[in-house]
Amino acid sequence: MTEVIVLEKVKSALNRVVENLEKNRQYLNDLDSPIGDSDHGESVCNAFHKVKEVVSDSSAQDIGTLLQEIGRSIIFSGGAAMGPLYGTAFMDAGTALAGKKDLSREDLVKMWEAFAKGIQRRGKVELGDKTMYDTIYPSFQVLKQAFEEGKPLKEMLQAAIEAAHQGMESTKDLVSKRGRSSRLGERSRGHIDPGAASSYFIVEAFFGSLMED
Amino acid sequence: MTEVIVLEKVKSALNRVVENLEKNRQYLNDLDSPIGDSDHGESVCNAFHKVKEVVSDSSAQDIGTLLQEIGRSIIFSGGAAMGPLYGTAFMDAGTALAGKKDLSREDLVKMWEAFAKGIQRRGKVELGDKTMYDTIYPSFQVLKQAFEEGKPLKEMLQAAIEAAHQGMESTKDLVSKRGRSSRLGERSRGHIDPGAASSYFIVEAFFGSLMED
Amino acid sequence: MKKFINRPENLIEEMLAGFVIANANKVRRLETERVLVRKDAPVQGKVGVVTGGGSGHKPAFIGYIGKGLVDAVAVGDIFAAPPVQRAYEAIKASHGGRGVLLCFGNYSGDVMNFGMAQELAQSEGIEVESVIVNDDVASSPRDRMDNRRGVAGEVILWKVAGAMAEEGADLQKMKEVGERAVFNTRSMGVAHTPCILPTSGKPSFEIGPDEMEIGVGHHGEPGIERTKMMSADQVTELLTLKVIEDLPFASGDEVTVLINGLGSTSLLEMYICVRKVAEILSDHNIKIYRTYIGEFFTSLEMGGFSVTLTKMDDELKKYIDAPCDGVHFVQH
Amino acid sequence: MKKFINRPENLIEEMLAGFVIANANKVRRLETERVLVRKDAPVQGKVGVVTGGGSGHKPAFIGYIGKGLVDAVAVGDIFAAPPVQRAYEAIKASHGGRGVLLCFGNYSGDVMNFGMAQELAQSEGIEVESVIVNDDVASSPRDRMDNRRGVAGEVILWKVAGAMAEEGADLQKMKEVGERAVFNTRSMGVAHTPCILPTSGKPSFEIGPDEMEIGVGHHGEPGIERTKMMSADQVTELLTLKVIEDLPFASGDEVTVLINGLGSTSLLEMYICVRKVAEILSDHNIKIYRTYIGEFFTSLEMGGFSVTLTKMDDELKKYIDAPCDGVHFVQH
Ligand SMILES: Nc1ncnc2c1ncn2[C@@H]1O[C@H](COP(=O)(O)OP(=O)(O)O)[C@@H](O)[C@H]1O
Ligand SMILES: Nc1ncnc2c1ncn2[C@@H]1O[C@H](COP(=O)(O)OP(=O)(O)O)[C@@H](O)[C@H]1O
Ligand SMILES: [Mg+2]
Ligand SMILES: [Mg+2]
Ligand SMILES: [Mg+2]
Ligand SMILES: [Mg+2]
Repeated sequence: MTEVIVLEKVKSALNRVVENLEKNRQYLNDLDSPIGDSDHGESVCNAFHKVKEVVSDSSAQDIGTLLQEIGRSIIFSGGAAMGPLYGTAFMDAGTALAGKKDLSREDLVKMWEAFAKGIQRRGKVELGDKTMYDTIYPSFQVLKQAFEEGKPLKEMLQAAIEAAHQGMESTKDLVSKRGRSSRLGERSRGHIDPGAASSYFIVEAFFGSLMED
Repeated sequence: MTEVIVLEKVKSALNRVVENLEKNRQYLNDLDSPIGDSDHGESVCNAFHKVKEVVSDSSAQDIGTLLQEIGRSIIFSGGAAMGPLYGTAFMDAGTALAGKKDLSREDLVKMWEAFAKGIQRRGKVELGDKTMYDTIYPSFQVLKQAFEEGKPLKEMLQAAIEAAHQGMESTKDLVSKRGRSSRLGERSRGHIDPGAASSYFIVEAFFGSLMED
Repeated sequence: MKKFINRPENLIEEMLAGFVIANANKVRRLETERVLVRKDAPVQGKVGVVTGGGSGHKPAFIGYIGKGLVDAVAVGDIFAAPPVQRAYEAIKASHGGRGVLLCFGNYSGDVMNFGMAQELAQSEGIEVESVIVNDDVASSPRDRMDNRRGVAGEVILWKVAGAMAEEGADLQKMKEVGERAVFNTRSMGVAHTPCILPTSGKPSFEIGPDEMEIGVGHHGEPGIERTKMMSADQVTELLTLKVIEDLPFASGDEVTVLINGLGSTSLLEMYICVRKVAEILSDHNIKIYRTYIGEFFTSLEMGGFSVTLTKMDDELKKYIDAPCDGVHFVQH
Repeated sequence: MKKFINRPENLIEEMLAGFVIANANKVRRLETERVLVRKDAPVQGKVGVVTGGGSGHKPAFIGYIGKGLVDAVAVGDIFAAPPVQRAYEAIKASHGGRGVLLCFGNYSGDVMNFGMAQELAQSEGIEVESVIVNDDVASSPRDRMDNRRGVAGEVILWKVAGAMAEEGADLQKMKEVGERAVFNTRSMGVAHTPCILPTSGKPSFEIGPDEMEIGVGHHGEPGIERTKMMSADQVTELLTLKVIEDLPFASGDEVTVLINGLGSTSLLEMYICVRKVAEILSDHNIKIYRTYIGEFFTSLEMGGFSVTLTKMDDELKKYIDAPCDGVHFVQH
């Protein structure tokens, strides 16, 4: 496997994200039922459905521009809480990669840092608040660490996926501090956060796809 | 058993009517569900609850006046379809017995004829229309026949109760021509008419009570 | 039974107490009888408009009390016509010297009780006329129209009669136009979920988890047919076509459309359905003059809705358009 | 799932099509976005009032479009805040030269989407302010009021802001009085039956046959406590006391009472409950200024209701009393 990621690869990874979310639509709705309003699967799927169109219609020549277009699409026509959050994350990730036609291992870390910080800045969220950030931020940390340890791309991605999974699982025992579930106090404990789950499905499909030869 | 019915006897028979209806309140509601609006038990019980008060408060010195008071009570404060029907029946029965302090076997026939005709005139109803009239009219016919055959009071009453029961049962196979169920056409078949049933409970308790020594 | 009530036997009295408190600016209760009237009733020099029937249909009947609508309502028990005395007191309380128009649905209980009350009032010299609503096309064939139930079409009659009375029309004219409004009005409903009778805790009818009753009455009376659930468009087409062919409504007609929720069907669903009604009417070259959509005449929390069409003429347009200020029906 | 719909993915579009047809005299739809506006929007020389949120709350939000109320609504999917573009177009479409007031509920989705739309519009020179409704006392303790959900109290804000705009008030004044109206408004709800999400066919929450959720949100979010069903008086007392002690409302206060049905709770039940509200208020020497009762902000066909109190002052009285002519909210 090459250590460089090209535009086409990013495109097919994004399409895999859409498919993975679609596959988990009802599961995400169900997670959003006990501590939210049961729409998370619908909302992410509707927004990412449009992502698929952007990917196929985009005339972007570089990865940064493509991710910005995706971010704009999600921000402007996504809606729900997840729209501004994922939209900002993609937008900021694109900005961090301005002009890049392919991504080095380092670029990948930069991208994911911007993605995580995008969620943080839009959601004014911290680690442990029981949100999607609890999936995204650990996956960034691990990705960065693996990079600094000189691990090959595949191992970096694999480690990030695992961290995302753990991050998602970690939300189960947390009390929510942000978003709709933050009103439930102790009653929010014992349930995986739907946004943490959709974030995991994004990481799983995106990084998983990038890992393939 | 004496062949003459005194005012006090009528009063206790009326109280028994109220009790019998009360006992069958839910059954009457249930009969009114498939072909009506589920309120028949409530409506008759509410109206006859007031009958009990009239009986205990009445200063009437004769049976005719007592029945007229009861008829007025049901007409004026009974409501539903059954109110005007039973109210008119009692009113007309009372009128037929004007001034009577006790009832002979013949008076009983007169009373019941007026009762049946009261329902007919108020409801513009005929035999076979699948209404309370299908209980009341046969019970009158049989009562009259038993009287003409010289049967003793007890046998007259027993025969009338049986005829009322058969009359009620007969409504099961009929298609309704009057009242709420008349819109159902063939779909009204197969169900006992709730009014025919409440009429049976009236006859059963009233005549049954008069039969006791 | 999941209902917010206290003791079932106090249901109506407690509801009325709340109603009078909440709407003290528009209604009051007669001291002697369970009759609610416009606060300023009897309005002198105006024909009184009286209605009533069993309870459980809110906003009908008492929600229509107000200027340009109904003057007095005789309130029955759940699904039970009000008794004679009550109907009679409603007539008396709304008589402002120019007589009273009774507007009620075609149910033997209402016909008998209001009929006897009317006779009683007439015998005391009050001029009283009745207009009986029989708009439910599912409740008898066309040649037995006089046997049909009155359903949501009653709202149209109250609107027209109320506007006429406010304008100063006389009783005979109101009866004439009111009867035309009724004749021009046809309805049909559907339900998939019964209401629960608060007195007994039992459902008003039995129905399967994927079934609905076409042509249901608004006390849960069976209609024409028990079928499987259909899509919004299919149900709407079925109801609307039956209604159209009944009058029949014809090319070039103008109609008022009333989509009535029976209790727990969401406005969202009803708007999906009204879209289809409009499509069908347009296909028939029938023009929509005005649309009412919401809960106008319910059956407690029954799930379902009905479609009502009224053929308009210049006179009916005028009275449908007139402002009114009812408790639960306000129009500028 | 017993619902009158066609394909779930067409739900909102079909509903809007029906809405625009049925209410063509009052509303129109923007061509480019899923935004509904007052027919004559933008009204020149008047501050625009904009709201919006997820669908499924009818008559909210679009039923409040009209004179003396809301100018434009950004329509989201079922229970999903509308996206930025839509909120932005709503702002633009209602801007009549004197700026725009955004009035919406305190949900992170709405706050972020409307917030970004506001910034965008401001960057183009449109003056925009926001008033965020957080009236649900069950949704956070008093010291975390900024985290509370907005529920039926939104209706009070629309009424006040709409009346002020109609009267010609300026944006800053509207923000100030609007925020006071919100601060003075406290609500709490209860539900015993979830709605069914039309997209998935699943209930919005699980609940036992004799249970209810105290303090429920109007998307079915859990509240404070899961309890056994109680009598109308018990539930009403529980809700009303929590609401009273929150502001706290005090002896001598005058309040507007809003009893809001969440979808399938009958008006009959709500009137039984409002009777108890009045009793409790009277015990506290709190005077009822006006009462609204009905379905103002539903959760599809959820079973339950909420109690809202707004402490009145002379200014709020004036705007609550002002006439309005919304699609589903009309006042003389
Ligand atoms: N302020 C926030 N910061 C980060 N994530 C948030 C924030 N608010 C909500 N979320 C995430 O959004 C998810 C819910 O998304 P969604 O269902 O689309 O929104 P809504 O709650 O408006 O229905 C939550 O599970 C949580 O992960
Ligand atoms: N015109 C009529 N003549 C005789 N009996 C009638 C008539 N209409 C109705 N009934 C009787 O009344 C009964 C229903 O009574 P009730 O439930 O009180 O009235 P409603 O149908 O108004 O709810 C029917 O079962 C039938 O026996
Ligand atoms: Mg959600
Ligand atoms: Mg009945
Ligand atoms: Mg009845
Ligand atoms: Mg949502």
